[in-house]
Amino acid sequence: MAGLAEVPVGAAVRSSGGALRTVEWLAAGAFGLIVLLAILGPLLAPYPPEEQRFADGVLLGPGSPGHLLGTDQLARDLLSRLLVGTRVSLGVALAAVVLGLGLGLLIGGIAGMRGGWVDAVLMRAMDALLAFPALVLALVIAAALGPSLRTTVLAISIVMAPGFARLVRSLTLRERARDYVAAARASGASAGRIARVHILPNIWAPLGAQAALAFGHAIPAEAALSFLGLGVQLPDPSWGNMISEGYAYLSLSPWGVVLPSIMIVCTVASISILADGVRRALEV
Amino acid sequence: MNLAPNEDRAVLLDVQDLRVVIDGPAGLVSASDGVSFQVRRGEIVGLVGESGCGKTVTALATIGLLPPSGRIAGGRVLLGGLDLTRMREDELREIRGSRVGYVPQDATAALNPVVRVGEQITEVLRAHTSLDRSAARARAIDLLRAVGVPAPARRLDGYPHQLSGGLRQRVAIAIALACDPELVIADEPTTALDVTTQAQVTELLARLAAERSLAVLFISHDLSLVASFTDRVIVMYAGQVVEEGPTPRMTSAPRHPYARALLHATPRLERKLPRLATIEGRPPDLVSPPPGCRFEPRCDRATPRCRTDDPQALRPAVACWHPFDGVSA
Amino acid sequence: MTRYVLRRLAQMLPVFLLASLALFLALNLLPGDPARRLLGNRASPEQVAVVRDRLGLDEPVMTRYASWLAGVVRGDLGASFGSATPVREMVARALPVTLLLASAALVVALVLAIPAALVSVTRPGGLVDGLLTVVSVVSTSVPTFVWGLSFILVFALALRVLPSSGYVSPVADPLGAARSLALPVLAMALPSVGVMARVARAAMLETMQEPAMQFARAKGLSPSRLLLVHALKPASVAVVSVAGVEFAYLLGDTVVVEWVFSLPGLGKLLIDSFLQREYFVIQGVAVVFTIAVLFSSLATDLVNASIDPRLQERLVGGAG
Amino acid sequence: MIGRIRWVAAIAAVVLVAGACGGGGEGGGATTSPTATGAVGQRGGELVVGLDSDATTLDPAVDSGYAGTQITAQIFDTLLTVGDDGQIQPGLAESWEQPDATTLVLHLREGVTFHDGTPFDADAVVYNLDRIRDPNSGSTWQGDLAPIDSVTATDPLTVEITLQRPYAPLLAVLADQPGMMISPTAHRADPEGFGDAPVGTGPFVLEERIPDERTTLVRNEDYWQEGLPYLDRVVFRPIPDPTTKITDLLSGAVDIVDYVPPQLIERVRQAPGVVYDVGPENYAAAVYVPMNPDAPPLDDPDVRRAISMAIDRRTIVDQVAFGAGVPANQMIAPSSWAYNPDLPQIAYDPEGARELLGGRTIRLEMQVPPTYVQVAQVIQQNLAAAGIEATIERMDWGTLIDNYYAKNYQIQVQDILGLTRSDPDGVLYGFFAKDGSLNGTGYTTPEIQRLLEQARTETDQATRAGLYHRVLELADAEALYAPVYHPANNRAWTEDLQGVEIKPDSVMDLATVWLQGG
Repeated sequence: MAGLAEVPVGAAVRSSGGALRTVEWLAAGAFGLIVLLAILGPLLAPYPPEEQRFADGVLLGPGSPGHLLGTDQLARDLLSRLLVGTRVSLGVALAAVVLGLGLGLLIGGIAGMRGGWVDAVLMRAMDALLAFPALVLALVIAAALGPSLRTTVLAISIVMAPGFARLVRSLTLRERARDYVAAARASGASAGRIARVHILPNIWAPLGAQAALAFGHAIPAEAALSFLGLGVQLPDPSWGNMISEGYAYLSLSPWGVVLPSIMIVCTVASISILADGVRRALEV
Repeated sequence: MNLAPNEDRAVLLDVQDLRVVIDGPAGLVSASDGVSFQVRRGEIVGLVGESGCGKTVTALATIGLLPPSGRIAGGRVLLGGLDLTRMREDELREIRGSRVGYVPQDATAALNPVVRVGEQITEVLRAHTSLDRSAARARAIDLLRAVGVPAPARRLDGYPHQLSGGLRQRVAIAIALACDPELVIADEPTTALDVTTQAQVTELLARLAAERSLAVLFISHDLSLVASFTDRVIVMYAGQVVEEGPTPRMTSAPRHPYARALLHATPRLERKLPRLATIEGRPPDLVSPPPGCRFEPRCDRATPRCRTDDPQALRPAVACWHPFDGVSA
Repeated sequence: MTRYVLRRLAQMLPVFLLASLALFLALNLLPGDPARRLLGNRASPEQVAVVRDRLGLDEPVMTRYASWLAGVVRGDLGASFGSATPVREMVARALPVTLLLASAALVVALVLAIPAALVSVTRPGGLVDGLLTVVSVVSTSVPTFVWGLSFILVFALALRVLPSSGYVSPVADPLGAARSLALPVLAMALPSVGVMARVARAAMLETMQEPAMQFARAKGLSPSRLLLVHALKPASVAVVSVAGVEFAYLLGDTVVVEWVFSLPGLGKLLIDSFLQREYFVIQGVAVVFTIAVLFSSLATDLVNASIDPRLQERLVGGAG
Repeated sequence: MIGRIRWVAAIAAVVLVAGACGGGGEGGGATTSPTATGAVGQRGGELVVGLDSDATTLDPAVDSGYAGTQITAQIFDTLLTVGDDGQIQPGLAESWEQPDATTLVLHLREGVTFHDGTPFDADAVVYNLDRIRDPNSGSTWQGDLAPIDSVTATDPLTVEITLQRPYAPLLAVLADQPGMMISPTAHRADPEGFGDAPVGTGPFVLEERIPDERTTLVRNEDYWQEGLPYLDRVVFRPIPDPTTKITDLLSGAVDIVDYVPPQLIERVRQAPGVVYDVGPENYAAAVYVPMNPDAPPLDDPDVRRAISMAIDRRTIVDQVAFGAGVPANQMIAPSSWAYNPDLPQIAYDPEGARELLGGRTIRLEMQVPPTYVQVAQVIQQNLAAAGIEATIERMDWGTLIDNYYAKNYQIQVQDILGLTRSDPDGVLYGFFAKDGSLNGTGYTTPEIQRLLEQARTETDQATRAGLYHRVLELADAEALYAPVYHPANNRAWTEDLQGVEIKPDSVMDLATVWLQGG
């Protein structure tokens, strides 16, 4: 512990404010690229992702003729599955975050605006959801509704809703305390109008940062559910699905597992670096 | 209780042309710009100036406690003849807490909230002396008793938040005195306290200084406060010393317009007015200070010369081209 | 302290009631009837009727909830539909595995995260700090099950030094248990290491900026004492808080980790029950999970109150 | 010369020479010298067996699934056994005679006791067979013992079975699960709990059973076959995910697996320290798609036929099973003498299937166990090409089998691997008779039923073969099952494990294996 002499006292540790750093720009670029792949994926995919082309051969390696990244155990084009899987995984995560954010806005907004027993009941309900470990809650929802892509979205969004609701509530309370809201109320604006016109526009930034973080959690959540067979159903590709299926064939061809794993790690890493950067930039 | 200034006493702390720069958001700030002063053994010196004038940074720099963004850009700090600015961190560490005690501005914030009071006292003893656990504890009880904490043994097992603000400050003083230092740097130790407690604490410091022939560098923005117990007062403005002298003269007839303004701005104890009455205007930007007198923009005695010629050239006399004569303010 | 614990328990009660109600309604009210879900889509109406009768599904839902909840309070979690095994027995076997797994993962994560944070705060922006940032981003970006699969590949299949699955009771064979839990625990711990190291680092840097740290430095204390007592101890409240949150995550992660490593814990029981359409087992296991989470949050608060006595007074004194 | 019989014979011979006890088989028996190998097993050690699923029960009167068969075979002995050549061999009955076509006399082995100390005698046999025949027993094997008129103990070691009519498969039936002898004492004490606390005469005794986690057996110190078993303990672990199961084998977490699913064969073959072997062809092994005729639109035989035609069996065998099997066109394997060589291969004909459906759009739910997720996806694509939309519903083996017998399915992907019966009656009566033990649909035609009953009473194998050929033809037309392929009878184990033989019935014989070294 030689370097301890320099224990900083008033270090400017939280390098707050300002623009994004290089690594954050890189992360933004990587994430943008992944999003682009998700949008264009199905157009770029050379084959339908579930098409089994046994004539071409199973478990081909990357660079095989006609299959840039090779094929999987059912002779499906890996590139196509990866591209469409990117759209599926990102789509599930995005839909879950949007839905979770919507639920959070609704619940947190009502709790924050109304206060009193409504607030107490809603927030205890959110605490109740938080009493389930995330994957357990998602699994209960999958059990209740039957596993499907839609259930996966719903399950992840419900897992996220309490976090959003709490944030929305505290931001709403903060904004409500401000003078301009008091002024608006004095001039007779309705609670709904105040929420829409005065509060909502002022809480987007922190919510956005939270949503980015949530997105970084939704990706592995989808992957884990699909890996367990409780998420996106076969033969639709998703990253979790591909890993789950490809694992059996790992010694014959690692690509079915390695490629989606890389996608997951890159996506989560880039979004979390980006979210940190955005949050820091917004804190100015 | 005031000791007469004794010019014969040995110089304990000798700050010579100290320059401290801080890397701030707007650029390098000269927080301490050629500061020189001395503290003699057993002497209580007040270092007075507005907030942000560099007095705290100067004092911290003497014992190497600058923030990472700050560094000493020049000058020397001699403690008993040893140059502290040339010392390694581990050598400084041996001096801090043992030869130089430090009393923080706000004991509530400075005491570690999650560590028992006793441990916060004994840890400094254990770091600098060979006392074992029980001996250190006994000494801690003595110290608390000496600084006037009632039921000291019981307090040792409590946490800081269980004490009143005045008691916390006394604990902080006890910590500063734990290893019988030669010098105590007290950084506005009474700011956070109410007026009555303030007086008790300053009284305590003065008494302890006398009993232990301790030198005290008492930092304050309140000239009238230091008037009651210091031997000498140094007035700083914008990173520079503008005037110093024996307390009676400094509090009756300061010569520098800033020192005088400070005296007038300072509310009397008995008036119970807000303590921080202010002087018109703001201190200059220390990233690129003006070439002349730094007080010039706020000074009603200013002449064109003040804007161009730096009165620091007059030091160690009063750094002013147009000082007041020695008449009482 | 007792008063504090009682007060916290009282606060937990409504949350538990809501959680159990949500769970019960989710599995009993959502589309389709539980009997049909149990039997599958092709069951005849007669078969469904028989099962409905057997399960008492024709009672009003709140009546059923009340009797189920009364059972839960008594420790009776119902029985499996297929084998008639009491869920309590299944849970009693599985719970220790899951708790052991999650706690071990938490301990490992802390043991890795704290020193990493300590080293990194001594030189913010330095090599170790930068490395920690990279490692924490990577470790948190790789999902637990991908860690698990990779560990199996490397340690169980390629190097053959640790088993890929199977549970050994630590009571019967501590060394064997350590070996069998090493990979799953590490797979669970790694994503938490990043999170906790970052929180510990941030909290310590924050305490280091506070006047208490400056005062401590002015005392001439040794660097290790400064770091451990004056930076880490106050920061540990934040670390314990995040550890409490992480523990809930880890409990959830046992679902996937126990599946990957075939460990007979609550998580695997949950998936087995899912695949076997054992909705009553799912219900029983999930409610045990919520109890575990609620008690872990209680434990978090107790630990924090013992670290920082101010918290205890604030919570007892403050309005419920 | 493989398997348990070899040791039975060897030890019987040794015992005979030593003069300790009389006995010896009449039917079959020792054909080679017991000293042929000289490889005497090493005692001790714990064997961990990885199974696809857990037994639903350990009561042999109830079909416990493939996994159950593997476990019960270690706990119970059967009255008779079957050699690899399909010949009946002695078991708990050391000899037998058939004075006429409707009488079977069994001479029981002396000195055998159940794990709970109850002596194994004629009364026990009567108790066992009567238990299964009791209409209230709920036993899966009632149909198999239905031709029995009475079972009587003529003396403590002699049992006489009287039949209502000649019944050719009887000896094979008694060599299978219906012939597994349980302790009457234990069963009387707790009939309900017997499935979790089985007591037999077999080489291993149940020590602990934790459903879905492990079943632990320990050596039966008083086993009637001197010197056996070698192992101290056997632990059965259900590992539903096939990849995990094989991973555990490769990493040493388990020592032997029941079966290597096709997608993992290559991985096992390449692995060091692991032995992969393919045994003699199973008489009955098949991967098949049962179609529930009670679930519309599968009540229409054309739909069932269309599904069968739409399946690309060749691709499944070559690409998914990596060649470890042969495409199937009937529910019995080519190794059986009842196999009908005249049935044509079912051609892969999506167009023909489409025509059969006549432009209907058909939606189906396909229930799939973890083992056949890949096969199911190929079938799903095949069906799509014929205009049938199938969704895949994944579930564990236990639920799949429950659904099968409860008729809670439209189509499934199923297999039959663990049928121990050497006589084709086992699989064919099982699948196609109304009360057949494998008939998940309960559906049959009078003609099929009649032919199956008739085949039971005939004693001439050629005559019976002709009847069975006709059954298979008729079954082909009904298309209640779409046979997909006959998988190879494979197994894999760690190289430390010695004495493993793969028998045509796929049941492990753990009494004669031992762990080498350490």
